[in-house]
Amino acid sequence: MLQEFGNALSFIILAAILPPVILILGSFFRPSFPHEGKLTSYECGELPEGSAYIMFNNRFYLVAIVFLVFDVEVALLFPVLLLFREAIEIGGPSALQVFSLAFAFLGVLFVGLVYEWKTGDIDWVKDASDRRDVLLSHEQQADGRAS
Amino acid sequence: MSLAEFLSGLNTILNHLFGTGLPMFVFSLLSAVIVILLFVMPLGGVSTYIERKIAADFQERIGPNRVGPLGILQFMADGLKMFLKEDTMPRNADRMVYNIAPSFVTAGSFGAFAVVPFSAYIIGADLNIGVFFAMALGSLVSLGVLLGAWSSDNKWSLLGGMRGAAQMVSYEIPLGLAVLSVVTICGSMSMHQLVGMQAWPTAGGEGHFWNVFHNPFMFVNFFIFFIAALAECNRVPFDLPEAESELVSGFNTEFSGMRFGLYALSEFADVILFACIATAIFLGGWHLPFFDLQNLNLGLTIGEMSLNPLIQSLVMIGVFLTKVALLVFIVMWLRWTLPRLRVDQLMNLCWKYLIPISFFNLIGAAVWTWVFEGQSLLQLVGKVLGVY
Amino acid sequence: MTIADIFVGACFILGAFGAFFTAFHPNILYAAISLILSLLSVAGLYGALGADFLAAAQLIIYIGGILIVILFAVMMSEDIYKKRFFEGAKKYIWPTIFSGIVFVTLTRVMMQVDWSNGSTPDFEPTSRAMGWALVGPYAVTFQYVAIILLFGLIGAVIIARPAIKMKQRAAEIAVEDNTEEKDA
Amino acid sequence: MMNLASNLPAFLAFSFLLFSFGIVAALSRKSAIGVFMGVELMLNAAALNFVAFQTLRRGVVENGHWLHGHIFSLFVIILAAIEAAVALAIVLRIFGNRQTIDMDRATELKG
Repeated sequence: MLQEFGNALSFIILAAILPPVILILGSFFRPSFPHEGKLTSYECGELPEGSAYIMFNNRFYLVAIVFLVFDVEVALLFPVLLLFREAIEIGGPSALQVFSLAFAFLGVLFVGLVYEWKTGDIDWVKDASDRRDVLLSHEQQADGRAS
Repeated sequence: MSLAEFLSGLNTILNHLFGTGLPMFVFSLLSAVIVILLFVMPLGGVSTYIERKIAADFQERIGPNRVGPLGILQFMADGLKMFLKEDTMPRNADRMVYNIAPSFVTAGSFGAFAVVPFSAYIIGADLNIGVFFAMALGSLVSLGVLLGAWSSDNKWSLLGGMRGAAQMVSYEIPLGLAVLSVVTICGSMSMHQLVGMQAWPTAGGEGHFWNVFHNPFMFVNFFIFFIAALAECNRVPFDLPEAESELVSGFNTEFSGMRFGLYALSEFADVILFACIATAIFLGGWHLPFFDLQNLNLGLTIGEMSLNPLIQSLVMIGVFLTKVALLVFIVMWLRWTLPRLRVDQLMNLCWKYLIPISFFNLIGAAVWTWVFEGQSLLQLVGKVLGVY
Repeated sequence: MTIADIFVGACFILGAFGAFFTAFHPNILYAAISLILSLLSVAGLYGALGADFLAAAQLIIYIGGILIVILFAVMMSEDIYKKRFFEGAKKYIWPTIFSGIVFVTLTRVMMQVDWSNGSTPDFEPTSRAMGWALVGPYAVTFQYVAIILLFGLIGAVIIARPAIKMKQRAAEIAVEDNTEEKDA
Repeated sequence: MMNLASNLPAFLAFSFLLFSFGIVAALSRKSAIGVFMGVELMLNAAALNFVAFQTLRRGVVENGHWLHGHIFSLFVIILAAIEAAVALAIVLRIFGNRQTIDMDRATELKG
């Protein structure tokens, strides 16, 4: 086991140090003539407008949050469903135990997915017009607070 | 047996010559060097050539034909060119992040080759969490893409990186559920054991043939895995992160020279990696129908030592790589066949189709395993026909 | 001094380094990247302790999940490059003293215990044992986690939703205003 | 300190260090995300402690074969993920409402 960890680790380390090593090796051979034009960020030949560090689209954020929960679910189901074959071979109630626990877990999360689906939170909203009712109510609330 | 242990057999020769052997970690590193530097990187390079050649064939062009016979050395010329190109970094780029981002990508795509079982005797590291380990390392890629895109202070890059990260993390879930169903029916996560179970079924034997034909649910799951893997490697029709008609070059717009080369290479390595994993967990790895290669015996020996493992290994690697090449060809074929999806279609496909279907398939596969006690369709048919 | 010891030592040093910059780096993005270093070294330590499944879970959940979300959030926060999140050393004085006291106290308590009859990592496969524990003594907790996940999912989405929709509406209003100005 | 790999005090000291830096980050960062990162550090320190005790004090624990420490660490990681989802949704909400994630300015309960 320890040996296998070492093997896997050596793969990861080699793969991670590969880019720096190649780039440092290359720096002995490649030319370097920086000038203003090369160092500006590329915007199809136009002069760049402002910085790119501020742009953000919130919809990606919501996807990432939903992903996080399902990621945990997948990771947690691995050790449980790993046992399923073994539990069947043992026989008796253990297969039922593993099956019911694993799929109750999955089922609860599926409820969450269905909820997201029904409320339209995993829809990639093309424009806000199809959720106008929600927006209007929020706007009224905001107006009410302001006044 | 891992490749490092295989190589440590050299110690007997070294002992004979110099009276001393090398410590084990040298062989670990050596196995990593062999797999990554001598196998994956050249293969990634060759696949860039093949991609161009296939593209040319589809468009009735000739494609690269200058360097070497049929242009096959084109990838080496490209690599050399990138190696010698000037390395420019945008003035406003975040230097540190810009420099470390490629390491995450390569660690994710090259590092995961540690658990790919090329034959019954050659595997980088026979971890008992093999396939989970590959998935875990795969998540480093999305981090590298996001960081690299963000650090280069370019709006195209940022958009591409955001899309890339969102797409990769979303499709990790159907991918994980498809892998989970394999784990459910096989009861193991070690790549070596997963492949070992997919032998042609014999009477009283362990094998249940390729997982993709294990039951109808697994058949569907293979396609879910394949689609999710396409999205994970940003291949057409899921190449939104680098959609060249919209985003110039996507998340690697500002990467030039060898940095771009590394991104491109690790992307091809990713394609090969997912083809390898799909082959290993769904398409039976090195197993052929009707015959178990582990019984192959040509009776060749050198003195006392049997050459069987070596010959078997060579045949197994051949079979494995043939399947991988077929999958990679299909990926390249799709590139010239399918149009690109829109972002909303992409997310809908993931959350509204692939995830519910793979939930259903996971339950189906588990029920099948329970009802038929882990026997595959083929074994059941064989039993009915009285073959076994 | 074996390879494992060198690896563990490297993880300690890198992890401490990462944690230091997570706490003290003026730029929030660099703090997040130092956090990656810290989390990776903790994953490495899990591996060194023989917890292979946990190491992979740390990678897949922390690095591939939480950090992606954190980075999205960092990228959303305005003016990263104006370094306005660093309010000088003043704000750091009391927390640093407090955490120093915590550290010294914990270490002193640790020193008073006799740790001599410990065991060494045995590097047995852990995922099966963890699975049996999850369906055995921890079955209720396992289901409870599912429910917490469900609530977390629904709660997070409900909290995040109106903000997104309102921002979209704000963008729309801005666009409308622009067109009106142009028309005028 | 020759055998670090099975040296429980070394692991404990490391996790105390992580915990202390976590406290500093959580208490002194102005940005909500910085606070959150501090909390993550503290949770990691705790999870590492669980595994270190499980592995290096196995003989002392009752029913050690259930890997209680590993399970607790797994739950810590999972709860950290859920916490991340909710906390960052709150950060998003604060940002959406007042265009800043500065903790010192988000003092009103009324949004």
